[in-house]
Amino acid sequence: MSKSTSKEEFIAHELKSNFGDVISELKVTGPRRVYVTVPPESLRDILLFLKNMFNARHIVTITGIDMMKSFELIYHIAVPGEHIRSILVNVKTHIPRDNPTMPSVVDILPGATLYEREVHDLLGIVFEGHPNLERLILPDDWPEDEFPLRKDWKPKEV
Amino acid sequence: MMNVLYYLFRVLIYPGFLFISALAFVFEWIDRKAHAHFQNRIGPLYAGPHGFLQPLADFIKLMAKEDFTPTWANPVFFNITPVLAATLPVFASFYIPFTGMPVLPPFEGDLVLVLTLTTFFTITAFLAGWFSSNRFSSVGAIRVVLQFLGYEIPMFISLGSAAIAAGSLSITKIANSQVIPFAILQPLGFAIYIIALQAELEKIPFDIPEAESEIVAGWLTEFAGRKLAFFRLSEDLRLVLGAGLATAVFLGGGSGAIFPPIVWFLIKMVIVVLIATSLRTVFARLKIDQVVRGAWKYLLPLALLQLLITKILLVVM
Amino acid sequence: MMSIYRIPVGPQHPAIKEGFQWNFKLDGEVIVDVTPRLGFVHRGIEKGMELRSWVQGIYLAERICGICNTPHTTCYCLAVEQLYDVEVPKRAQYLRIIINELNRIHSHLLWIGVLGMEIGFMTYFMYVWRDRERVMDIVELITGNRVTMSMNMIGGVVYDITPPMEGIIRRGLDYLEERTKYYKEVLLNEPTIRARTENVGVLSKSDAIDLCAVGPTLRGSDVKSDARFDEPYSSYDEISFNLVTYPYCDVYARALVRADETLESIQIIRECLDKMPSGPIKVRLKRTPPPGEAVARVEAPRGELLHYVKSDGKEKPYRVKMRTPTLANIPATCEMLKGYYIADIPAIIASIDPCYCCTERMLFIDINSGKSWVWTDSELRRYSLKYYRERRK
Amino acid sequence: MAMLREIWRHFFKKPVTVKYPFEKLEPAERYRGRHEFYIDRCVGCGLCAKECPALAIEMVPSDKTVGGKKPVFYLDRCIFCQQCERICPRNAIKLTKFYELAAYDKSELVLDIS
Repeated sequence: MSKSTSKEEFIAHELKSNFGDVISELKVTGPRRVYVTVPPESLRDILLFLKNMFNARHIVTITGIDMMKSFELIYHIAVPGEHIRSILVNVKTHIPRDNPTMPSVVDILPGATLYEREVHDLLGIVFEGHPNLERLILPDDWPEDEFPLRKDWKPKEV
Repeated sequence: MMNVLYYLFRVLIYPGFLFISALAFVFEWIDRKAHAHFQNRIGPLYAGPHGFLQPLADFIKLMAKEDFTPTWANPVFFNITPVLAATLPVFASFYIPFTGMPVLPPFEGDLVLVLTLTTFFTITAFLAGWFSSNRFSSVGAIRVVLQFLGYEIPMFISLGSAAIAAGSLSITKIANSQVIPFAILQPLGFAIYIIALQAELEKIPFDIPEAESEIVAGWLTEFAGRKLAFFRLSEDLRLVLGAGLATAVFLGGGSGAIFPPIVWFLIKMVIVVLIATSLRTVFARLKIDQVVRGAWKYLLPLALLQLLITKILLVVM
Repeated sequence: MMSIYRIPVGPQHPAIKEGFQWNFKLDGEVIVDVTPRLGFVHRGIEKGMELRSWVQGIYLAERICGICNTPHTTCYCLAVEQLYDVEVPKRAQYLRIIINELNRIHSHLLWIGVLGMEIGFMTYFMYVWRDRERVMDIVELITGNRVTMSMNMIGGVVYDITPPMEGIIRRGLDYLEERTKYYKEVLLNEPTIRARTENVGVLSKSDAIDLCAVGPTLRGSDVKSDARFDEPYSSYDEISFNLVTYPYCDVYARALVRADETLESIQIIRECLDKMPSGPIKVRLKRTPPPGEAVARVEAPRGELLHYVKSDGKEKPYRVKMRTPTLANIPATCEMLKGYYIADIPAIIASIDPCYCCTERMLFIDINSGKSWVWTDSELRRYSLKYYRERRK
Repeated sequence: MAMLREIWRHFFKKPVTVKYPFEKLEPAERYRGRHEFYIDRCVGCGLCAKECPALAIEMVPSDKTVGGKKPVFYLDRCIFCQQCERICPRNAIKLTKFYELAAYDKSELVLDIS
């Protein structure tokens, strides 16, 4: 399986050379897996870079995690390797907990519209520039300030 | 006095109302049982021997159910249409020679009367749907009329060409005049009539008035209890009427070797019902625009062609 | 987002349609934009995962979608095994392939049958679902339950295939192959089916890629992508099978993709049975995985399924993210609706989710006048009827 | 018309419908139905109750087991996943092939074998 690991190495190398100063953490954890951590501002550039350089157009999903002191967002991008969606590049960012806002990536990857709405719905992160950031999942009468996936949210007795 | 009693007996009991209704239930049973066996299923089983009394059981159950009129529905039409729907096919069936002689004395042109009664039924269905103040039924009502525009004319022409071949407009005369059944002489006419019959009875692939509104039953939506029972019964009665008409006009009525005419007539009607059931089993449902366009683009020219062939054959002979 | 059951026809596949609400933005007659409103049956599965232990999480993951329950458990177990950084024994990997493919056959046959029911072809539905019983019997034979297989465990597989079972499975597969070929024949030759499914709900190849569609929807638009190829998990790369795609980009293409994939799955299972290595089917693991995070991707019958798992060394997972294939297909569905007239919505919606419930509400906003009104589906249908009749005069 | 030959072929064949409850299909060997509980083997360790994903097992005091407790199975909550059977150190729980669990009252669905 040496050929495929070299592809991940190649991607990691490219990322390092172009965004070296900005990347705070970059590791290849196995065949077809690349983890890279970047500050929120340069996330869009990374995605644009992956799209133009590697023709990575498939965003699998966006995972939002409440890390108690901050929110972590992971953008799972499928980059073409042996097949058009082989290698999974997970781009991670951390945003402060008090006013969680993120630039939207819908214009780069149209597939991400629903994922951003879902994270907004369940974690309360505002995506600026999203065409219609309405509720996706929670019912209309769900209180505005409550976000179920936050760690401090406890299900109330009905 | 005896004559009146005899007539009453003929109209109400033997080849009349009771006989036709019983026939309707039997045909519904045959239709459901055959449809089930085609699909490798059993079909009605527990009500009576092999589920024979299932249609009757359904009818009685519906009759016992609560019967209501929606507030916004037009009470006049809402209550009349079920009765009309049940009586029209029965009245039309009085001119079909089940036992060699129809219930009411045949006259020249009873074929036209029977066809107008079937058209009246379509109008009744439209009124029933339109005046039951439900969005689904109003959509279903429109669909009934739309589909009616499609299949009616080819049906009349195919029957007309048979009438011309027999040289008379009386169903009984047409039935008796056939040495070789018209289905063999005019296969095209018979095929068109069967397709049109399938559309008239709103069976798949033409059950768009009910199915298109998906879950709800189209123009039948608001009806429940006794009214729905009557509409169900009218559906079976129309099957009897359609099969009877097909047998009389295309399959040579009651003429046959050993058995009396009534037995031959029933056998041929069962064959027509089985044909209708197998059509219902084999096809998927078409869209309303496909049906109407298909009827005007294919059925009508073929019907006219059949008319032409019959005319040429007559002139030649 | 909870996975949705199968919609009989169309790109996304919930069997029992969720309560969907489609919001249309119009420019006069033409649909400019569609935004869906989901979640009427959201059960908070991801939050539930955080309240359960790792092993109990398997049984919750299994109940996300009744029909494709096995891919969920496989994906969840693969992710957690990556946390343990342990390799499942070879025999367990082959058993996982067999169970996943059996589930794919079951899911595809179910969908093809429901496709028939949607377009009014009840006989096709009856026959396909009668033969689908054979798959369920095989699954019951192996795992003890006809649908909810609960075959996967963290570190391997629970049930093993004994030699006498192999004979029964092979006979079942032969029968299924013969029947699926026949049903594909009917799909190809039955004019009324083609009349209702050809060039309906068209999704072009570029849209399918841009909008990240997945599964048969994507492969129906001639895009070669399948998680079993993209990411050969549990030794799929040792099995030779080909990737099915069709170029027509409409509902008919998706039906053909599913029919062919069923035949492929049957081949895969046969090959697995031939090459089945011996050895243990499970590896003993500690109760809680070491802290870390892992991502696993699996090809569910409806498309690519992703599970992200994060553990902080405690008894319960810190975060579990599941992205179901149907959610990925919703933007593609909206794309199919754009550019058509209001009058075409019933046709497309009928082809997308024909068993949609009558509580379907459609919110129209005319962007010119800003006027907005809410129609139920039947008013919309009456409008489309009137619209077409005027156009015909 | 593609299925015409098929439906006429089936017209005279025996239908596949199984007339339950008069005819019954035999479930597979490994079918996971109602529990069978052997009180003599049980030691009242409560592992099954802790492990059950559906919280369908409750430990109730009992004098017959060493640990002084025994499990009670709530069949209406149970998902028949066989996890309790696998986790039990003494093989005291066994899922049988019995699947006819329809009942008029919820209490009938509480499996309390002493």
